[in-house]
Amino acid sequence: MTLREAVPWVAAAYILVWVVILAYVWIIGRKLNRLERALDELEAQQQPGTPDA
Amino acid sequence: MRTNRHLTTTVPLVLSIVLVPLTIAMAFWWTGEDVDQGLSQKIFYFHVPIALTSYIAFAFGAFSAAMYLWKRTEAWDLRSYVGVHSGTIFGTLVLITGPLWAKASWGVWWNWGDRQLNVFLILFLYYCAYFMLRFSLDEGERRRSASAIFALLGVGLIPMSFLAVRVAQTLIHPTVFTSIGAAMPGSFLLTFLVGMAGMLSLMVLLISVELRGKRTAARVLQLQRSARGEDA
Amino acid sequence: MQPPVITLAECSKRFGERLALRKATLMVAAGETVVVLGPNGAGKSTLLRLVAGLLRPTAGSARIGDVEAIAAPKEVRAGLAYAGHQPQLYRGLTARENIDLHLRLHQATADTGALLERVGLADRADERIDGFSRGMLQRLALARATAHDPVLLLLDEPASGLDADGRALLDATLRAGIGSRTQLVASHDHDLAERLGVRAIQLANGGLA
Amino acid sequence: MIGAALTIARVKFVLEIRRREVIFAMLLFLAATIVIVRVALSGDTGAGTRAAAGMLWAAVVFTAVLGLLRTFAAEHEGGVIDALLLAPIDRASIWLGTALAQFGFLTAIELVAVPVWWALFFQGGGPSVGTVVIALLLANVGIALVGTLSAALALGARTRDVLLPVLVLPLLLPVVLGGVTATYGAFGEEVGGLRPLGFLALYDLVFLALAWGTSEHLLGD
Repeated sequence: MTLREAVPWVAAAYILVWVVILAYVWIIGRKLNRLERALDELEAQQQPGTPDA
Repeated sequence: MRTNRHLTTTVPLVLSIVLVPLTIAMAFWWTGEDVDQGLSQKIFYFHVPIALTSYIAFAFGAFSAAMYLWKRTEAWDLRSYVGVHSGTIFGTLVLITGPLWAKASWGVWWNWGDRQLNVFLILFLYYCAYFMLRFSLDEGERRRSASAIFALLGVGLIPMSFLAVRVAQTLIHPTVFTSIGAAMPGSFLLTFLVGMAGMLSLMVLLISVELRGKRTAARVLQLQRSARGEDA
Repeated sequence: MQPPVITLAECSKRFGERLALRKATLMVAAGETVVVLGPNGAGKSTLLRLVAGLLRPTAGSARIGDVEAIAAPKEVRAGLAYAGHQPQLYRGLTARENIDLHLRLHQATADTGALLERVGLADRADERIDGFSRGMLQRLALARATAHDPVLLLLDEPASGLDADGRALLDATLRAGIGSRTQLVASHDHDLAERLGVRAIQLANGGLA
Repeated sequence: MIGAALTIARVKFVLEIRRREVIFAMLLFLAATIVIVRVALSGDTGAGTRAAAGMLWAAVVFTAVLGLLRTFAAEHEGGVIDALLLAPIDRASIWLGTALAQFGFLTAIELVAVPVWWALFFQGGGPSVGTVVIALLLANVGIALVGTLSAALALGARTRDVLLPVLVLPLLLPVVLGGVTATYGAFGEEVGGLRPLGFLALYDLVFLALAWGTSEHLLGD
């Protein structure tokens, strides 16, 4: 395999690394969104009923 | 607060989704073949931007630390912590891509001649100590102040490490290797800049996501405490 | 009327998961003496250290006069004295050297011999204090705290370890301060306030009753 | 400001002269380190000059860290930190006074240890003394400034004795690099003339400024 032919493989390797990073961030982001929505509801419930200290 | 939550995450996300593959495409199909290093030179478009991004992240960490010492709000402490954290992540990437490149180009895992790498070796040890310090102090004011001071010291250490390695350069490895130079042909420079933009948007993305994660954790803690009737 | 010397406004302090002080509100006027009572772990020491400016409040504020205690400038600290559980003395120095060091740091002049005499340590003045008993260290700490004639005196369980005439000495010191300096004393001695004829406040589980 | 720093430094010297344990421990540690490394590399004397320089600086840095572990020991033992924080002095003078004392201890030890190092490695024709001494003095300033700050940062932690070396050694890497290079220069190698010494001086200035600026927040909450 000459250098020229290797180009697509090496490029593919780079893209693969990038996809892995992206997937990681995407999953974290989605989990975060879910958590933040749940928190919004919890805080909404919390506000009106002020806890008795 | 809710509206700009998406902005600070989705904007860098879209940017990096576009820019990073673009850098790969440009690096491999647009820039000419580097005469002596061949394919291994391609990592340059990532290795150097990652290194510069790491410096920027540490600078952001130090700036937030200074702001914490002044404003004393937990938000600035969190930003400083996340800034240093993402700086360390990129620093680790530098310490991975560096040897890869050195092995591919010169057959040696650690190229002492490369000043950039040696500086990162020092910084890596230093900023790992930041987390050691942070986790050995109990949560509270004392930990935030100590972490802030340590992050601020980094501002001194980065230039000093660079100078120290340069001063010691004449002895460790006489052949000086310069990879960065404005004399790069147009296509190289443009690809490098796109790569730089890509890495910066990735950094902003990482910081934004991690900050949101830490804030969510803080809000959960706050809710638990107010449920127990302690709202301080 | 000057502003109250000590002002705690909804002041809380958290150590990790433990809320040591909950929204404490307290005002002590200039020249007034207040005794803080409460079981162990009620937050007495935390309250005193917040007032002294050694701890930064997690919420609310702790002020001396019109400045935040944690950021009190040198001038305010010059008139402040805090004696806590630890003697705050160099064990390698003698009693006299410790007092002289304290006076030098406070740019104050006083007759060290007389100070040591008053707390009954004159005969041990030039001995290194790592041989001192708990009570003797407590007496020396009292001498150190009053050496620079402070306007605000904070004492955290000063009677612990003192013998009979040690406690008499403490009462005399506090009595001498009534009306002339502001004093806040954390104590387990329930009738101290009555003896001195001053206000007492009760701390329980981090909250002011 | 300086008065308070001198007062604190004086206390530390008085304490040290009375107990003398730290100074002797550091001295023995330095000598032992040099001898151990010397024996370990006893084979070739050819590359001796560079190895000798490396040994000296490695021994100096590790001895300094040993000394730094004791920096605030007396204060911590007697609870004196509170008293210093509440005294009407600049918080910076607590750090500066302690750093002054550390500088004194380290220099005192090197006064004894460097001749030992000299005799051990060079029967004659050693490096030019002036450069080595200047390099050591400049390095001692940097080590004292940064070391005292790190000791104060680590003070709040239970694992203080383990944490301190981890905090301070990366900070001292540039000092070692500069110092070793300066010592090579003393052997006559081409190191760009006074650049290493200039670097050490710059290091001291940079960290003096940074440490002084942040020392206000150093010990308290």
